This record gives sequence, C-alpha cells and structure tokens, in this order.
Amino acid sequence: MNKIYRDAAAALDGLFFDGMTIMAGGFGLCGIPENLIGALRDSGVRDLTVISNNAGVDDFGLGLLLQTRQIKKMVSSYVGENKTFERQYLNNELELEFNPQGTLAERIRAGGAGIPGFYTKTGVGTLIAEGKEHKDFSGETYIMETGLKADLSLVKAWKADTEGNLIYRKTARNFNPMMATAGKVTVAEVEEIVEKGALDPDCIHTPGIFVQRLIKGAVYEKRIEQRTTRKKEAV
Amino acid sequence: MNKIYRDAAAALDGLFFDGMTIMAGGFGLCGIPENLIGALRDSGVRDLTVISNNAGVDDFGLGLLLQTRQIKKMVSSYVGENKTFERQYLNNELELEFNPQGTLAERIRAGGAGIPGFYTKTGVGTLIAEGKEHKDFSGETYIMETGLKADLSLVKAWKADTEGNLIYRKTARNFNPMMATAGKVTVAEVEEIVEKGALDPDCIHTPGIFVQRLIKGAVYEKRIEQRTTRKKEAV
Amino acid sequence: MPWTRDDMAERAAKELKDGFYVNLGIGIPTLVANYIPDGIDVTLQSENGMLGMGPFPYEDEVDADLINAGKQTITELNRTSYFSSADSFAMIRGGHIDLSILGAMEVAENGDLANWMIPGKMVKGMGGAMDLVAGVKRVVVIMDHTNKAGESKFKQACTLPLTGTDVVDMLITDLGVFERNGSGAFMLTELAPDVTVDEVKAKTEAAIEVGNHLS
Amino acid sequence: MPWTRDDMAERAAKELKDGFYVNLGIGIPTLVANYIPDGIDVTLQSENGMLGMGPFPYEDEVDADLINAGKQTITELNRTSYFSSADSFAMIRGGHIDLSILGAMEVAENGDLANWMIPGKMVKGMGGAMDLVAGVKRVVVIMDHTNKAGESKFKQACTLPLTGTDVVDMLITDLGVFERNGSGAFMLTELAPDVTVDEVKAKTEAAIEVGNHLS
Repeated sequence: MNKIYRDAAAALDGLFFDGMTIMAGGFGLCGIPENLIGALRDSGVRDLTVISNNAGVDDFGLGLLLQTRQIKKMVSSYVGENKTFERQYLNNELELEFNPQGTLAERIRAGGAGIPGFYTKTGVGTLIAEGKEHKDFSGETYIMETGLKADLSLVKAWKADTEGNLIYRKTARNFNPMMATAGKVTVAEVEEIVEKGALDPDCIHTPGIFVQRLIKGAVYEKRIEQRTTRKKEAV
Repeated sequence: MNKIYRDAAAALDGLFFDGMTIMAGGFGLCGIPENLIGALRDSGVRDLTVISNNAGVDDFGLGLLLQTRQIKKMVSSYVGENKTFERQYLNNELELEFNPQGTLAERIRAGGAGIPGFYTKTGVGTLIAEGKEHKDFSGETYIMETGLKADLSLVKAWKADTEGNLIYRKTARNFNPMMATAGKVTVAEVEEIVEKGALDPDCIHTPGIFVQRLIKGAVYEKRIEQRTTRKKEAV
Repeated sequence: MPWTRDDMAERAAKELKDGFYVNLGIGIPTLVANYIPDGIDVTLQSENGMLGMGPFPYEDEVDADLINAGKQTITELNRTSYFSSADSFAMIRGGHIDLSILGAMEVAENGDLANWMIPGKMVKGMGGAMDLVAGVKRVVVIMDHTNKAGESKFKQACTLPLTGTDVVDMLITDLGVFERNGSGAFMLTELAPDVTVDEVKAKTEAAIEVGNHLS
Repeated sequence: MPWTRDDMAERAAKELKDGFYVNLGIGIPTLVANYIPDGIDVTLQSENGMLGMGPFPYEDEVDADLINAGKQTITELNRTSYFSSADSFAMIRGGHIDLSILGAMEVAENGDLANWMIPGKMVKGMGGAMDLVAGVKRVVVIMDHTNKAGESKFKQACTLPLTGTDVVDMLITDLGVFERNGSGAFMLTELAPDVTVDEVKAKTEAAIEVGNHLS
C-alpha cells in the first residue's frame, strides 16, 4: 500500500466536502502543516469547522483560510495573534468555541482513543463548565468533556518512513500526534521521507497505522512569531 | 536534587507501609522491575494491593511476593501463568480484581493524568460492567471506568539519565510509562544510567518529573516465559 | 471432511486485505500469519505494544525485551514501532485496527462471544480480549464447531460469561464459514469439503440462514 | 515604595525549592527565571510540550521548531525532554508540576482567579491557564494591586469571568505578599518597602488577615 503522494493537492484529492471538520496540528506557527493548508485554501472547500489550538496569523497558517472565508467555525484555545479572526468574529461571520488548551488536547486524544467522554477539573466553576455534566469523585467536582474527531486531520512531522511512521522535532510536536489519531483520514506532511527501517522503532511518535497519506512538503517557510534572542557577551 | 540511589533497598527505604497500593510495570516477565521486586520481598511489607497486568510466575517476578504472602489483592488482566496464585485464590487467601487489559492501561494513564473517570465500550454487557455507570454517546452504550493511582510505582526502563529521564526498549515498555505517572512516588530501575544530555530529548519516553528515585539494577535475569524460535534453513 | 486447524487459519487469511493492520489472538489465529496471500501486505499488531510483528527469532536472535501478547519471543521488522500499553489499546479502542482474529469458547446467533471464563474453573483473566472485540473494526472468530461431547458451541445464547455482545462479524469453524452483516443473522456461506448443510444444521444450536448457493 | 515588576518576580522566585518543576506564565512571571536563587535547581515546563526550558537563543541558535508557550524562540538544556500537548497537560492536570506562577486581572478573597477575558472586548482565549490553575500543586499569582483607575484588583469577588475557583495559594502584588493556607483567608505577610498595612487595607477590597509581625 503506497501512502506517498506527489504533492499536497494530490494527497488531499477526493477528501474534501463543504461543511466538513478538519483538525490541523501546530502550536502558534510551530509545527503547522503549511503545505497542506495551502492546498486546502486552493481547493476552495467551504464552511469548514477547524479544530486547531490557534488560528495562525493574518497571512500565514490558518489565517489564509480566514482570509478566503472558508472557515465557518474554529475550535481553539487561543486566537490572539490574528486580526482577521478578530474582525470576522466581532462581525459574527465566524463561530468560535474556546476550549482550555489541555482540555482540547485531551479531547482530541480521547477521540482518537475511542473514549467518548472523560472528567476533568479544568474549568469547573467557569464559563467553560456551563451546560456540562458535573460529577463528584472523592469529594471533588469535575466536569465531563467529550472526545473530538474529525473528517480529516492534517499534521506536520519532521521525518516519516515509507510506512507512514512519523517522528516530530522539538516543540513542533505539540498537537500533531493526537490529531493524527483522531482523523477519519489523516494526511501528514514531513520534511524528509526515509526508507523503512531508518527510524528507530523505539522512538516513533506516530505509528504508521494512523497515517493514510503522506507527502514531503515542497517548501517550508517555518515562520517565527516571536523571534526572541539574547546577545553574546563579549569575551 | 540527586535521584540516584545505591541499590534497590536504599531506593525504597522509608516508602513502605502495610496495606499500601503498589503498581509494578511489566507484561508477563518482560520489562518487570526485578531488582525492586526483590527488595520489596526482602522488606517484609504486608497486605499489599498490587496493580500489575500479570502476577509473574511462581518463582520470579511478583510470584515471589505471593510465595511470601505479602499480597492481599491483585488488580490484573491475566494471571494464568502462576500456580501459587491459583492456589491462594482458590483458597480465598487472595483477592483478585480483573480488568480488561486496555481498561487497566487506560485507568492507570487516567490516574496519572488527573482524570478521575472516563467512558469505554470495553466490557459493556459483560461481568465487567456490573455495578458500573452506563451512559449513551451517539446511540452507543459505554461504561465508566475510574482512574487508578498508587502509593508507590515500581518501573523498569532500559536507560535513564541522571535527571530521571527514561527510555524503554522494545516491548519491555508496556505498562511502565503510565505507571510512572500514577505513583505518588515512582522508583525506577534501569540497566544503564547515562549523563545528562546523552539521551535524545525527542525520544524520552518518561520525563524525569515522574521519577523520584532511580537505581541501576544490580543484576538482570530477564527470564523468558515462552522461548519460541525458528530453525535456520540449511543454505 | 471437516477443516483442520490449518485449514481454518488459511480460510481466515482470505479475510486479510492489502494494507490491513491486524491483531491475531493466541492459538489457531496465530497460524493465520502462515497463510497471508501473495501480494497482500498486512501489518500485525501485538497488544502488548508493537506494530509490525515479525516471525519467531532464530536461536541467536532471542531477545527477552521482545515478546508478543502470548509472551512468545518474536522479532521486529523494518516497519516496526513500539509503544506503551495505553497507546496500544488507544489504537485498538479507537477503531484503528482493521481486523481481529480470535478464538472462542462459544459464539451466539446474536454475535455475542464468550472466550475468557468457565465458572467454577480457575479464571486466568480476559487479558486484552474484551478491548479487542469492543474496539476492532471487524472481528473474525475461529473455533471448533462442537465441543468434545459433540455439543454445538455456536449457540442460541452464550452460556458462559461474555467477552462482548454483538461483536462477531464472521465465524469460521471446522464445518464452514458463517458471515454476518451488521447485527443481522449469521449466514452459512461456505462448507468444508464433504460437509453438508444438513450436517451443519444438525450440529448448530444457533438459528442461521443458509446462502442461496448452498441450499 | 511599591515593588517593581522585577521586585515582584524576585519575591516570587523565593517560592522555588530545589528540585521543583515549575510552569511560568507569560509576562512578569517569565522574569522569575532571572531570579532563581543560588543552589536552587528548578526545571521549567512549557505547556506546549517541553520540560527543561533554557534561555533565549543566541542569534545563530534560533530554531523555528523550538518555542515556548508565549511563542518565543528558546533553547533546550541537557535535561530537556519533549512531548505532545496531551502528555504535557496530563503532566499538569495530574498534579505533577510543583508550582505555577501566573499573572492575573483579578484575584478574589476566596482564591478565585480571573485572567483571561474581559466581556465586551475581543476575547483571545484562555490558552492553558484554566488547566494550570486546576492542576498544578501550588499557584502563585503576580499582579499589580490596583488598576489604572486606582481600584483594587484584589477583590471580595471577581467581577470578570473566572479562570478557576479557589485556586490561588499566594498573591504577590506591588504592595506586598498575601499567603493562604488551603481554602482559608489570605494573610498579608510581607510589605513592600515603606508600604504600610493601612495603605494595603485602603487599597484592598478583599477581606484579608494581617500577620502578627506586621500589625
């Protein structure tokens, strides 16, 4: 079974439909599937519900899909970096569901793991808890959160082998591993595809079973949001 | 903060009390904390509840603690390899709580992750579901399982650095990573302790935050239960 | 002539499709790996934490850190990945495994399965069986059609404690193959050589349908 | 003379103990890393998936794959490990982080915290704040005692939407330190230089106790 596709457009061919739910990996602009997002924009698919921790910036990442108004609803934990988002949201052109970051991460893991609901202390007594089932365990109150799945998950890894086994690099891992498990179809883009056996089997972050399609991204801009450095002291 | 102890007895010093709950990693005899189990036996601590997928064999692994009758109750998924277990159980000298293997693994992960309860389809309509809360999600019935914690977790890894970061080897990983997260105190034994920085930070299975005490095991027997081989064909 | 263990395993192997991720239970299901059809590439999962299980090792390859769910020494392949038990069962429970082939003590006409416990006997435990039948996309059971006393193990209702309810999608016995669509009735679709529909009916307590091509 | 941002960060750093695993919020809490006392070894967690966060990189070390929860480029140390967001928040929610130091908009006398949302303004999101206050063993808040209009931000009850209820264990403002045992009342335990108890009381809407050594 060949999982490797020529490019992002080919890898996504036949997977789109208007109104679908898509998960996209990344934290800020770190570890986002840039090439797949580009192809998603080019496809013109509309009315998307996008589950992603953030919404990119105005002209990069998921911000591209906001500019084209392909997104109907975002499920995120923080969207502060994106002015297009703010404008569309304040004009009621965009729905928004905030999730605490850890709750979002765990909901996605649960979705991929066949767990339809779990209890957490996060958000008890806040707006997040409204309308959710409350239950006491050992005298403490928890709220129930549900598992999340998607029609399509787009993830970015560092390297893949031809089986679709993935490894991520540093903090570019973030939401990608869980999202890979929670998509009905998962498409991965990587910086390098290596032969079978070239990755250490003890260090594979996402086993190939979770990856249906795979590309080597054409270009990686890997834009940095907050380039913060220190000066070298004179010797 | 030095986490490294001289030997198993030193690493466990002060952690025992009668009636405590202990998690012990391993699947069958693969990846079990042999040295720590030995020190646990030597300590003479009694009335233990032991959470471990299996119960060892008669004269190795947790079987050693059954021989000395230190175990009051086992929480396991399969105990078929141990005759001492069978005898004590049939004589009502031992309590037993069976959990489906995946439910056990997830309960331990949940315990370590601050999740007091979650829903699963595993066991619905079986003895396992009796007395458990049932809930429907999207028209399917699930049962609630609770998170598990322990007073002490004993885990076996392959290598550690001096910070307590752990990596496991092949299928010896099994229950160890979750148990490391679910113990109030976690003591790890490894085959080799390396300097800080010697492990690839992208490939650490258990971050050091979960490991309070650490030893290099004195001896590893690593007994094999089913030595199954094939013959080399003559050339 | 009823099917042998190997015949049943070979028949079960025909359920494998190219690219499948498969979990094989202990016993006869293990034999299925010997009959994977040419041109079909499947990846075997072992629920103790491995995807891409290889064959038994040569003497000089035996590794105590590398065993399958039956605690047998095995080998890795160039596609292998290892993971924790929690991740392994997340994979199973999340519906990512295409096919599980399991043994059984009893199968009922409604798809119920019993394969872990005989009351009054020492109980060894269900291991991963309940998780597998609840989570895997398709469950194929291989078992002898009758017990040693000649009584049907394919029953109206299971008499032994259940492993799962309405979980069996296909049953392969030494007498034939019984297929099931969703939660419908089992239909006899294949017969072992020289076995007749009447013989199957006589030895089956479960209510079954018979494929048109056989009746 | 009220404390400066750096004074508050330095005071918060005294809450660090050797061997602690610590999560520092964005803003003033980030400065705490500059004041870690000698002989105290702490490991910083970044909730986007890193334990063992190092300082900002030199120009030639900048790596787009290595950022903290504030999306700033950072470096790794020889103790660093990386993990997924799910594993990161399992670590947080499971109570494994010893201390979190956070900024706030309001703190209430019952330990409630508001730091993510001002109704009517664009809402950016809570990020990981709700998870941190619910999960971390001890939560220390650093904030200015009053807003620009001179109104107390340390209140009887929060007026803004909450981040968590009964979660603050210690509050450090520019005027002093307020400590709390369990779910009890906050007690003023330290004063910034030349700040008086009366001044603190005048600027504090919350009901507080005053340490014996100060009254």
